[in-house]
Amino acid sequence: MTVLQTRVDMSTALGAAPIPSPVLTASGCSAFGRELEPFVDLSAIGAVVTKSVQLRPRSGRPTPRMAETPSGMLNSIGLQGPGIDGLLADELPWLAERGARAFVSIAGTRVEDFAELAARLRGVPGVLGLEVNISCPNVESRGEVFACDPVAASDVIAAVRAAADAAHPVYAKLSPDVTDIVGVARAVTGAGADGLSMINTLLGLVIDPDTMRPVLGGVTGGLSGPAIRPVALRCVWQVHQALPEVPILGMGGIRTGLDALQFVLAGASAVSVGTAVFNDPSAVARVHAELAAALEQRGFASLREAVGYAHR
Amino acid sequence: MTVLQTRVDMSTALGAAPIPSPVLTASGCSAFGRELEPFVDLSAIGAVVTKSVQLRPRSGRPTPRMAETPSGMLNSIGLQGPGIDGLLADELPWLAERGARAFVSIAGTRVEDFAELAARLRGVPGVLGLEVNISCPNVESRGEVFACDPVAASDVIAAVRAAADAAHPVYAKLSPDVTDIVGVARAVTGAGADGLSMINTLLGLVIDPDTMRPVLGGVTGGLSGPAIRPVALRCVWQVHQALPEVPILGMGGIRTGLDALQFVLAGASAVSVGTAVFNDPSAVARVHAELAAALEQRGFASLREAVGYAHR
Amino acid sequence: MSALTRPAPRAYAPPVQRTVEVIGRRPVEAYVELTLAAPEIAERAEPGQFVAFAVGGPTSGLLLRRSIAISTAEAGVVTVVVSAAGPGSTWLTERRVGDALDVVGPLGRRFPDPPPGARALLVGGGYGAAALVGLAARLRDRGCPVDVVAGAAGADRLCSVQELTGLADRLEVTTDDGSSGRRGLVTLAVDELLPEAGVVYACGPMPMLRAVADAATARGIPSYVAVEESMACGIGVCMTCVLPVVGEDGRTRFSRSCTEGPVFGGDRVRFADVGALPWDVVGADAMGVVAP
Amino acid sequence: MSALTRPAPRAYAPPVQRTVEVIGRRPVEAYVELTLAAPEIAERAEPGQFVAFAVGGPTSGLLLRRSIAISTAEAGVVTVVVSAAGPGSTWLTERRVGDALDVVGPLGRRFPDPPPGARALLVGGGYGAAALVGLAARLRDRGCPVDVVAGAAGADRLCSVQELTGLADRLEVTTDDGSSGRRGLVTLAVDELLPEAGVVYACGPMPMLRAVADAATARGIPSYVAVEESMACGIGVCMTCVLPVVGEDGRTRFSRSCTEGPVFGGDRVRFADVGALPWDVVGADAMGVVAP
Ligand SMILES: Cc1cc2nc3c(=O)[nH]c(=O)nc-3n(C[C@H](O)[C@H](O)[C@H](O)COP(=O)(O)OP(=O)(O)OC[C@H]3O[C@@H](n4cnc5c(N)ncnc54)[C@H](O)[C@@H]3O)c2cc1C
Ligand SMILES: Cc1cc2nc3c(=O)[nH]c(=O)nc-3n(C[C@H](O)[C@H](O)[C@H](O)COP(=O)(O)OP(=O)(O)OC[C@H]3O[C@@H](n4cnc5c(N)ncnc54)[C@H](O)[C@@H]3O)c2cc1C
Ligand SMILES: Cc1cc2nc3c(=O)[nH]c(=O)nc-3n(C[C@H](O)[C@H](O)[C@H](O)COP(=O)(O)O)c2cc1C
Ligand SMILES: Cc1cc2nc3c(=O)[nH]c(=O)nc-3n(C[C@H](O)[C@H](O)[C@H](O)COP(=O)(O)O)c2cc1C
Ligand code: FES
Ligand code: FES
Repeated sequence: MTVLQTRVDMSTALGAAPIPSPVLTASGCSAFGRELEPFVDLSAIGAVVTKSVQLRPRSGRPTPRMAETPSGMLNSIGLQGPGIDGLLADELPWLAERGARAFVSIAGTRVEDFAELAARLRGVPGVLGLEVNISCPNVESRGEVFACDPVAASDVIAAVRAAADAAHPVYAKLSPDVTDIVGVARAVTGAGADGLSMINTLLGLVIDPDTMRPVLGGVTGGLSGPAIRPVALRCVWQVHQALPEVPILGMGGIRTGLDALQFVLAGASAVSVGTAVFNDPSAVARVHAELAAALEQRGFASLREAVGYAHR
Repeated sequence: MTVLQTRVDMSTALGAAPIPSPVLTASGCSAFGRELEPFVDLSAIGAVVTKSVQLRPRSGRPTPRMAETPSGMLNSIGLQGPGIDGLLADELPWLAERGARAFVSIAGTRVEDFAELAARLRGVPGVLGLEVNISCPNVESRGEVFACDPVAASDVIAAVRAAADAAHPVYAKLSPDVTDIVGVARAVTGAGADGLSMINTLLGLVIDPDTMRPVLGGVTGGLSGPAIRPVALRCVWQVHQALPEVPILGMGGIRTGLDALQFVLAGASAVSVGTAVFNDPSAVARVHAELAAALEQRGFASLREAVGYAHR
Repeated sequence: MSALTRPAPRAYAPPVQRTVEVIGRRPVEAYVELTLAAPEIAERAEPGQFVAFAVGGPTSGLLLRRSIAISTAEAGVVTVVVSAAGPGSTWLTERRVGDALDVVGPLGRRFPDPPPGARALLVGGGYGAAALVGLAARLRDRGCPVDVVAGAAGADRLCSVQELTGLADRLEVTTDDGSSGRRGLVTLAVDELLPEAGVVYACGPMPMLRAVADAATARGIPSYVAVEESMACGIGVCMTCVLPVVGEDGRTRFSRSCTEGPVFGGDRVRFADVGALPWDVVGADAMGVVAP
Repeated sequence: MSALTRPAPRAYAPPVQRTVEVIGRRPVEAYVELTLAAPEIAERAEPGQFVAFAVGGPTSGLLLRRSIAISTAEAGVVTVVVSAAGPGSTWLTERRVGDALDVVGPLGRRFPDPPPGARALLVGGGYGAAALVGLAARLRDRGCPVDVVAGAAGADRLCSVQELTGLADRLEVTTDDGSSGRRGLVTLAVDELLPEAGVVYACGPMPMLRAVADAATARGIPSYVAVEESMACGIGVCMTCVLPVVGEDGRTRFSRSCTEGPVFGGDRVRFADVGALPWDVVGADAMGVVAP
């Protein structure tokens, strides 16, 4: 990464964990970081947010798993991954060796799964903290997604906070597919979340005009990319407005430093770059550099000064 | 409009009201139809869905009222319009003279407003039916949007159905910004809606990197255009799946005949073309022609056969 | 204030939508002049009107058309001058001869004819001067004496000066930095030429329009300004492009600059209230704005 | 079945991201061949690898890169052959000499070397033949005898036949409609040449790869196929491009065709299960799929 040397102090934090850059990868959009090595200095970015991991290895869903959409894409990967054992054995040591910070995304279908994952990650070298992907179906509630129910969402967060390493900030990752995102945000921070990751994908569907059936094996999928950026920004704005003390990791369609700046001004103290990495494998580093330059141009001495500035 | 002469029977209906084409304008995206006359034969399209009208004339919000976004736009017009008197005096007679069908969108901030509007439109020549824009703040519930609360939404629809001309189908226009759109759909059809218009815009925000403030005077605005198409299709799919008997007027990012086809296959028996008109003033007619050709290529003898086909 | 102007007249002909060919491209200082083979638009166009281009090509993520004033329209050819402001206009400036462009036009209202025997003062700011070339030619053809003031921030932002020189009786150039013509705002020259003018036409940035309109109105001279408001549709269906404009009945309405403008009487636009919602705009009460 | 192949080896060098210039454009039947000045990619590229292009330019609504096989890479120049399938590939075919393209590559694994002394049979379907040109040249340089079968639906869908004629000992052409070469599928010619082959390399549509791989495996001949799966990232981070592939431990995994492929052992890809989730794929149990 060629970090443009600006005079802007770009350091920030996830909860109490300091990071040198506010720009991170997004869960599921940079795997476990390895493949970005040719394009990005992994130790210089804020953190590698790893693909959501569950207790057991998962094959993920059958293909097709994606459909391109106007300025975005739909995916239905089904959380393919090595499971927590594989993560601990292979991926986290690899990142730790390189001095990269891992912000580990965990997922499950039961409250206890999440808690067990958090416990397994206690004290693991290189782990900076946990992002809790609650956009998963809750097997105990007829498959309703945790993130769509403030009570279920807080149960998960409370359990994770209790089980997790005290030094690990716990971020709850919220879904935009709710009537009242502020209500969910309040519930999970009440339950102990140290911060909020916003937003996960929007539920979408594409039909193949040739087969005349849904493109994705899983019928619906998650919409991401610049198309959803205005929705993501609105969520960040609303939650920061209501809960100005709660740190936000903003994401959804960030492609440039000026996109990231919008999230910062709306209230995010750090951002994740997801789908844009598919377009530009060096996007995370580029966004950092562009954001630093944009802040400098606007006379900010530090990133922190700009957080939530649009509300003032 | 150069309707390609296909062998496909394109006739359909809004509730019990027959229309010769399944392609309509979208409320607020073609004003009251006049300005499209140089580009489209207004009597040949399904109907002109008029800009949502309220009881009194409204200035709408101050500018800026829009921001372009990737494959979409954000608007915050604030329902500028002539009020029901102006509509009845100027706009509806103009449409009726030309043999154009008006599907009149009504809006209000109180249940009684909606009912009064419906009553005023009874027996008015050229009025085909009513689309009830419930994406408005409910003054009696601290400004919560009717469409986000199944109870408030059904109250409006029940009142409108009771007050409206019996010959006027009443369509409830749903917002995608809810946790459970099927629940809202069930509630409003239970309250007497003859059909559902889906979807209204998604709530979004854009921040101007120069002023470092929200672009729109109204802070947030409605996101529309191809960017939201996958979300709109998902909503149509879910509701048709749950309530296959309920007619759906599908919309959200339709730009081509193949886009419209996706909505039909997902369960819409008619579609509205909104933002795409800003890109192509003849879009409504073009989409009709392209949809007819696409249906013919796929061996459908009529539009009706294709409605909901992707579920079968 | 009693109104000096009547609302600009509607266009004679409705707009058309056509795919046209770029037949000329010429960088002119900071701008690019594009020449289009667009017979059906050229034959309908009147000075003051504009066209709207689809931008970005078939894979474009830019959905909205870009409005560009018509500079000249004759013999089947339409000329526009484009400034690369953002992604859409930049794309336009990158078109090459032989490329096809999807264009809708002519749109909006035209500059009204001058009062009989009046001397016309045309004031253009930046690329706004381009929109006055067709008007100057028409006025000249009709025997109306024409003075022109063209101003810009710097020499490279001046526009169409050569064309206007050939058409005007007198032409004054001003630049903010003095890099061409006189140093200062257009009002410097306008103030000098205004006493002789019977009508003023202006096109350029809003603060310039405001200054020119105010100066004309103060002297009781009718003025017509072609405004530039952010537009989503350009054809009058979206209501994004409104300004507070005083109607013939004296009441202020939010008027669409694409279809009720872009040409408005300079004394009718409430420049100070652009971007606000004054209580006396028709329908402001329904928005909850109350008289102070 | 005991495995005949080992997984394709990783690339020697990591990929780079560069803006490169189009220095040649040539329509070849139904396709367009683009020649790119891309020294850093050319020097790293190995036969079987591909590049990924950003498409649509700066205003594009197409976010994802398009993967295109490298046909040849030598002397700083990379050649690709593009078929206009949808909007992205169509945009690519419309590029002109002098245009810049944003490209990432070389990506994916390469074709492994042939067993010593083996005669190689290369089978290309449609534009898939282009991906074999570099391989054929390399094999020939190393003294490996090369037979080639190029097939397509019709004559206009054949690709790189001229280049391959110059490199192959024997070249057979087949078309489904008989418009060029023999009428029929590639398997017609493959069945004849296979007995002499010590290794098979194939690139083309999945049904063709399946038929060729099955024929080779049935005869105990190792085969390597370059598959084409829908890709969102091309670099291994998104997991959209997976296929059920049998690993060295005999267990089937959903393997990424961009980084663990696109070259796979023909006997390792479970063609019949592409697009399905067989119970014995590692991690299928966690998806709720149970052994029958
Ligand atoms: C009647 C009229 C005549 C014009 N004539 C000319 C001309 O002759 N030459 C010229 O260079 N420019 C002209 N403009 C301005 C030109 O339309 C804008 O510069 C252009 O739309 C900006 O698009 P962009 O993608 O480059 O910038 P962006 O700022 O990215 O545009 C974003 C969105 O805002 C809209 N927008 C932004 N600024 C304007 C604006 N000033 N007016 C209308 N819409 C805007 C765009 O259409 C787009 O939808 C004219 C505008 C109007 C309304
Ligand atoms: C390893 C590899 C090598 C290839 N080599 C060539 C080649 O040499 N010449 C050539 O013409 N084409 C090649 N293709 C296919 C080419 O990538 C697709 O035709 C192209 O991506 C389609 O994009 P589109 O916008 O035209 O079509 P669309 O169908 O609109 O594409 C929509 C989306 O699906 C993806 N997609 C669709 N089809 C494919 C596909 N077959 N493979 C990967 N992604 C796909 C696109 O990347 C895009 O994200 C190759 C594909 C792969 C995976
Ligand atoms: C292919 C893909 C896979 C994803 N996988 C995950 C995941 O495993 N866990 C998670 O929390 N979010 C996942 N996401 C969501 C992203 O982390 C992010 O919240 C979302 O895509 C919005 O950001 P973007 O527009 O920058 O991609 C995934 C997104 C994509 C596109
Ligand atoms: C400028 C603009 C104004 C709109 N005004 C209204 C309105 O008055 N009433 C309404 O029900 N929907 C309104 N809508 C929403 C559209 O009718 C439609 O539901 C939405 O834009 C999605 O469709 P589209 O993507 O095709 O535009 C408006 C949309 C836009 C872009
Ligand atoms: S730009 Fe749409 S009404 Fe003027
Ligand atoms: S295309 Fe993304 S992992 Fe293969």
